[in-house]
Amino acid sequence: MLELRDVAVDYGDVRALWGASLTVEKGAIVALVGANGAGKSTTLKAISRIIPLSGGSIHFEGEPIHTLASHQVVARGVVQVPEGRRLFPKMTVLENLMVGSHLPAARQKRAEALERVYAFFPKLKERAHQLAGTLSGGEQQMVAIGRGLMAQPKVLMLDEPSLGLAPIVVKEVFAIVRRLRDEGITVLLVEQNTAQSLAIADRGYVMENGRITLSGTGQQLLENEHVKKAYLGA
Amino acid sequence: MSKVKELILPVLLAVAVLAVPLVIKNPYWLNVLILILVWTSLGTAWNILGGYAGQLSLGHSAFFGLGAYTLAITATRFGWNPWLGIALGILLAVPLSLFIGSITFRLHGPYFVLGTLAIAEVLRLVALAWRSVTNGAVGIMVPRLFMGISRAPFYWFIAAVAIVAVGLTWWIERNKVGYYFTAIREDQETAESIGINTTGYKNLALVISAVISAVTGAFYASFLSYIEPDIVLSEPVSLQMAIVAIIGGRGTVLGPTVGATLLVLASELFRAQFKQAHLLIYGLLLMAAILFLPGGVLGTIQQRLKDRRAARLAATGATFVARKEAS
Amino acid sequence: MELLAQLPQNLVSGLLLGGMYALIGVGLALVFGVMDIVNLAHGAFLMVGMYTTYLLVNHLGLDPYLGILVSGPILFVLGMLIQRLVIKRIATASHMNQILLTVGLSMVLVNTAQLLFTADYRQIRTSYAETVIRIGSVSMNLAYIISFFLAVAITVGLYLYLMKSEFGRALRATSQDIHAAQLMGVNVQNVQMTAFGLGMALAGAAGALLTPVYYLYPTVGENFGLKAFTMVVLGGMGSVVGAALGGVTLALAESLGQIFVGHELKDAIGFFVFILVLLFKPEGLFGRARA
Amino acid sequence: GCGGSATQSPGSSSSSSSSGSSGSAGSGTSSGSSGASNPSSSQANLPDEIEIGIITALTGSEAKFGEAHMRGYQIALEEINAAGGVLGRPLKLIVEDDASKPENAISAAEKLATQTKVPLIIGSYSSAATLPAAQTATTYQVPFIVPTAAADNITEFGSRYVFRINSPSSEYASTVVNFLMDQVKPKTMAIVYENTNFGTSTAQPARELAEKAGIQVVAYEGYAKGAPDFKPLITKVKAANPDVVLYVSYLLDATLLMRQARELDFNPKVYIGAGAGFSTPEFVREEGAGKDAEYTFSATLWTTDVAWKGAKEFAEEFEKRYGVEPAYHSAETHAALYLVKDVLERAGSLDREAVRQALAETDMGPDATIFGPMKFNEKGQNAHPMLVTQVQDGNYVTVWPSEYAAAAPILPTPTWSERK
Amino acid sequence: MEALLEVTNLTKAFGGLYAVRGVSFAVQKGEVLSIIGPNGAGKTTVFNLISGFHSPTEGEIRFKGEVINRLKPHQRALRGLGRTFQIVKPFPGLSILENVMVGAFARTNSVAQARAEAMRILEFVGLHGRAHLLASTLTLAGRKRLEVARALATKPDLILLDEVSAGLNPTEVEEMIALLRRLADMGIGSVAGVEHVMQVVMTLSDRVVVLNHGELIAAGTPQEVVNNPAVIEAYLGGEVAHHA
Ligand SMILES: Nc1ncnc2c1ncn2[C@@H]1O[C@H](COP(=O)(O)OP(=O)(O)OP(=O)(O)O)[C@@H](O)[C@H]1O
Ligand SMILES: Nc1ncnc2c1ncn2[C@@H]1O[C@H](COP(=O)(O)OP(=O)(O)OP(=O)(O)O)[C@@H](O)[C@H]1O
Ligand SMILES: CC(C)C[C@H](N)C(=O)O
Ligand SMILES: [Mg+2]
Ligand SMILES: [Mg+2]
Repeated sequence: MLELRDVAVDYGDVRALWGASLTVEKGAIVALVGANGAGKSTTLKAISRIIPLSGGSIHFEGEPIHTLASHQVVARGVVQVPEGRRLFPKMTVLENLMVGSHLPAARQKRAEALERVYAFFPKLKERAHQLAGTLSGGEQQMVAIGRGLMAQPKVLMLDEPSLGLAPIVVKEVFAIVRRLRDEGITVLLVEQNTAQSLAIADRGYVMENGRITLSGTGQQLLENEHVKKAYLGA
Repeated sequence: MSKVKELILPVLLAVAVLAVPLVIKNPYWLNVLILILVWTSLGTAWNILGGYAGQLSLGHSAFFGLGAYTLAITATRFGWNPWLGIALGILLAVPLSLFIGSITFRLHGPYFVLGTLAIAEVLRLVALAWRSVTNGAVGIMVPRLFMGISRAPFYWFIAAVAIVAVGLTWWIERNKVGYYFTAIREDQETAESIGINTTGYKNLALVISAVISAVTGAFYASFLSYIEPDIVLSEPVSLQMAIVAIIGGRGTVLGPTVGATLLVLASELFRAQFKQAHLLIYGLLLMAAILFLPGGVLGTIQQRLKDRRAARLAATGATFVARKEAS
Repeated sequence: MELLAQLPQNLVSGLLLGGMYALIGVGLALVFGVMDIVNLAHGAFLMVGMYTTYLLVNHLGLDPYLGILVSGPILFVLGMLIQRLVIKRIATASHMNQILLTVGLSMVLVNTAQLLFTADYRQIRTSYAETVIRIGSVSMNLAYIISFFLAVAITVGLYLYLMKSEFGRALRATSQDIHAAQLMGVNVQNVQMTAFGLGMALAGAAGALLTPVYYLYPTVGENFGLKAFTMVVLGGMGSVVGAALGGVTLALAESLGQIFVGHELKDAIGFFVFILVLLFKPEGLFGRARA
Repeated sequence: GCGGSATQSPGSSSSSSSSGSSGSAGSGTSSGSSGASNPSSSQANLPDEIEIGIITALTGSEAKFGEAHMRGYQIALEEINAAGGVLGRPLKLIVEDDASKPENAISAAEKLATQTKVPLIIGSYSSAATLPAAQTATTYQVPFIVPTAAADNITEFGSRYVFRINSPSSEYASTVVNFLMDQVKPKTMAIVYENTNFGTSTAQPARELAEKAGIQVVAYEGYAKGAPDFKPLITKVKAANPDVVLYVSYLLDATLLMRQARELDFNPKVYIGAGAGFSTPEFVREEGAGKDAEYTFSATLWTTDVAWKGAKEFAEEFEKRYGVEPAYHSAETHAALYLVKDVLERAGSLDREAVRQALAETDMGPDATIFGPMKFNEKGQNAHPMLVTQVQDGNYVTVWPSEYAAAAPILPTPTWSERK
Repeated sequence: MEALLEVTNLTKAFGGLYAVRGVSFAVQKGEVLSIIGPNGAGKTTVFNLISGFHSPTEGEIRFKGEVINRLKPHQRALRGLGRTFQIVKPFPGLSILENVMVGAFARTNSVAQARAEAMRILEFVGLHGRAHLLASTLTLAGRKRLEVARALATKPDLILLDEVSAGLNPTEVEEMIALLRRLADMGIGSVAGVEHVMQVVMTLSDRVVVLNHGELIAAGTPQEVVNNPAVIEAYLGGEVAHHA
């Protein structure tokens, strides 16, 4: 459904991605793991077209999307919840969520989407009219995920969604990821929480220094010696 | 030892600058050089506060005007020796800057910029209206610091001011104060958290900056031999100070010098070359400079050098040294 | 008693002038308040709006107020062009760089106007500006009255547009985090261009309202640049209605204040209020009515 | 306009100066008084063209006046060169723009004084720029002619090199008060002035002279120029109920002040201006105050109907070229160039000291220039006779002093409601 | 022995909302205290109160025996209170070395000394290989280390660490634990970590304080706290964290 072939990305003189290839199957949870700075976020940014490619191609549902503008990618249903939340701090929680359903297609289903987000995160309903910038870290993460869901994604890319969340919320997030998959939404998950993310993933990719170095089912990777040593802190 | 060595080049440069009138006798060019030095001093003053400490003021005409008016008023109303007037201007710059600081340092970002602009504008309007002291728009004829036809003494005076200002910046950059100024520029909260008295250091930067501006203002008044509020207290003065520093490279020792040289020469050249269109060309140049050299001339060069070094380091595979160290 | 006698006229004068100020402030509220671009060329935009109106009235014989329907779109497009070519590149630059760039832009606009139109003062005379309505001792110029109501209408319309429309929300989102807005499917290029175009169109509208009662020359905008910032800050950053109220407040402060400090220092009153508000009520006088 | 290139070469200009009518305007005294040196001997040392230094405001907020200056120069230049130039050589202008900024003016003066061999400099427009330029010229001992700048102090810093042909601000004040005492004898007066150099340095002596003459000054209000709304100010002045209102204002404010005075139905016996806006051609036209300008008086330096020889012809030529009536600024620079011609011919050389000497000895009769007689006192100030005009039927008519008057003043001013 | 830090009845209201309410605890010299709690419980607010970035609505903060309620943040830093920020805030335009040097200037006026001290600390945290790169080039893990290094450079007696291991992968978390343990061992700084990564809480803390809705709901050893039903319900959820 989503396929990256030999994607390369440069930041100025520095190459961050060296020809990454990966495939995300429809309806699957795909985990992308790797050390800090490996290039995971860069990969997601490349897919969302907020940084230019230096080489390679990205296809979604068989069509190239690496030639589109970022908003067109979202319109196709490829939605990202960025690393570090990136909320609109001077807008309320509700307004943040509304921006999530900015595109016409998502706008039509706005009311039900909002219901669903509030059901996932009841706390957000309580805080609907608080400015997002004054929320606690965890609350902000909830808004970020909720905002992504408002866009009616076919593929939801989550960049470190559990970062800074209390264990109880982390569990919730992982539960939500599973539920999303069960509802037919494809999830591309980038996580430091390697064990947990591989545990729920149908498929996993390991990224190191800008290259995909390993792939397999989540279970395979969990049992891989290299992965154990480098990422699971065994 | 190495301290002494470090000083050789700057001292030679300073001597060379001071020797210029011995070589260039043409009064027109000497006049242009004086203007360059005036703007070097002002840009450097601005740079200490704006470039290093990151407080982007558009109200420095207040200090410039204070220096100019103190000299003018004490000399014409009380018959003071102009040198005494300059000294008083320096003294007064301290309380004025602390007062302005006590108001504006509570503002952040664009509000600080606008706040400084507004205060300077209020001062200009008051100077226009307070005719019993300032003569209002009629202005004041200011006695010359140096008699005679030669511009050389003027040159030496302002060259000395500029050298002190640039030298001070050089010293600041190499010392704790400089690090502290920069830390405040980069992030005030973090700076507080590691023990930096941000208000104190911002005031320090402002006072230094104000004093240099005031001396230059006093000099300028005497050099023009005539001042009125729109000359020394107006927004264009404040703007030009910032332009000089930013085009040259803010937060660099010689940036304002480079900026002043380029801009004064450009303005002289354009005025001769483009006649009515010269301000249009100047505006275009200013826009181009900001768009294509956002860090200023020196800033961009320095950044290029740094980037190259970073690229080299990255190429050698220093992705994340830390991981290999611990555990 | 003498003061009391002046009061009604000053109140009315201030209020009517306030309508004009409001439009100037509202245009900047979009660019500075919402997009966070410290635009010192707003005065020059006003000037461009005035010359456009002048040309429409003098060469095409249009009514100055109907002319807004023509000059508005012209300035809108011009604003979009300026955004595309110039402003876009400094949207996230430091405030000082934005200031200097827009100062450069302003110099370019002003001096282009001078080359095109010479520095001559120009004026259009309309029957509106000749018509005076007197109520008791208070006199009102019809042109001011029309301007005032047009300004109110435009402000209200814009407010509703920003509040009700998807565009308004997208615009605010874009100004707060452009990458995140992109990720939510906002076409940020268009949003920013449109917003800047709107800001300039509003300056143009203000210019159209000002032309019949004032006069124009290339540097005319200088009188209004810093004032526009005052209005935006008085009203609370990012608030369009606030900026409009800020405009009225400023005009009233100037016109009432000069009873006490004289005409010469009336602008100083404005700046003084400005500083006080920044210090003690940084969220603006009118709360945080957003959009 | 005349703007394209600022150094006017005689070749290009001589072709267009077919206006023989005004060509003789300055010829009256040209060979009159005795030059210090022998013309024929120095003639050999003369360059092909005689360059004259000009400083004015081509850009900036006063660019309009720089333009008026240039137009006056241009016409005079073409006339003089068409009539054979000066000392047998064509004149050439080297124009420097100061944008009304003092530092530019200094730089320009410095450049002209040291980079060129100009025998003298004429400049500039604004007083703020003219004063330091005059001082710079003095430093380099270059004669400096002031055509327009009115601040009194320009001739008061003890320079032997500065010569001003226009009247200083204080004379606007004395002219106004003398006229009022002669014709109106008011009891009370309001003075409303812009807080610029010209505004304050005219208003201040006007107040003193008025009070000395027994007129009570019931309102004395400074204002910041360029405001869109003067009603609060006029309301205040109206409340003081003065017999006479003196406005010291430039065109823009003058226009709004009159317009809004009508709107407020403010009816003093006399509206009088101290030159500037109240004696600018645009003021009486539709794009200025138009009808609202009617009956206003003004002290002025020059009018197109003034009796000085060549003034009318100049005005005609000017209108033909530029489509507008000349302001006195253009007349001043036109006359300045004829003064230069006279001075250089008397000096017989381009030596600056000789030229200064010749300037000091100038004695040009009333018909020598379109701006009237030229004779400088020991401070270098020309005793320029000032006039008072009144707008009658949309035209400036000289009404005082009687020797120059073309009509009698209409007094008192009809109220706004009495006018149709 | 007198506590190094002692807060009593600490309370902070934002408008009507109490972010922290009546919280009291103490930290002894050389002790590692962890503050945990659900998102929005008030942990960062407690840090901001202690380090002086917010002023308390009520309550007292005593550091080394002195009441510091009215001191400015920099004054507290100079008295030996170091902190890091949850949302890392390096000086992006300065090199990594310079970032740390600025911290070191709290104790010296000499550039040479500050540089030497900074290098020593960079080595300690394992960043010395990148000393001359701009701080903005660091990834999150690097920035977290830099935060710690810069705070350490001020030679604190107590260091407040706000989520220094969030966003790190398990291996990196282990490295961070090792680093923090060395801090504790050196006895120079007592650490009060605000952590969601339970691994860190469990292995490092001497004692744990749990906040919920701004109020203290439990305190004790890590073992005691993770078995506290209130904590499980509010913070850990379901099964108890077993990876101790
Ligand atoms: N804007 C940028 N400019 C320059 N280099 C960058 C930029 N953003 C990222 N990099 C570099 O690109 C590489 C990959 O970064 P990326 O953010 O994709 O890593 P990541 O795998 O997401 O790491 P983390 O787990 O820390 O989020 C890193 O070396 C990083 O330093
Ligand atoms: N400036 C503020 N204005 C209003 N409310 C605030 C402000 N700062 C924090 N809050 C609120 O106070 C509460 C406590 O926030 P705090 O940041 O201390 O939580 P935390 O425990 O650090 O959470 P996390 O684990 O998510 O970082 C939150 O509900 C937050 O929304
Ligand atoms: C009215 C003019 C004669 C005054 C002159 N422009 C000046 O600036 O002083
Ligand atoms: Mg990442
Ligand atoms: Mg927190």
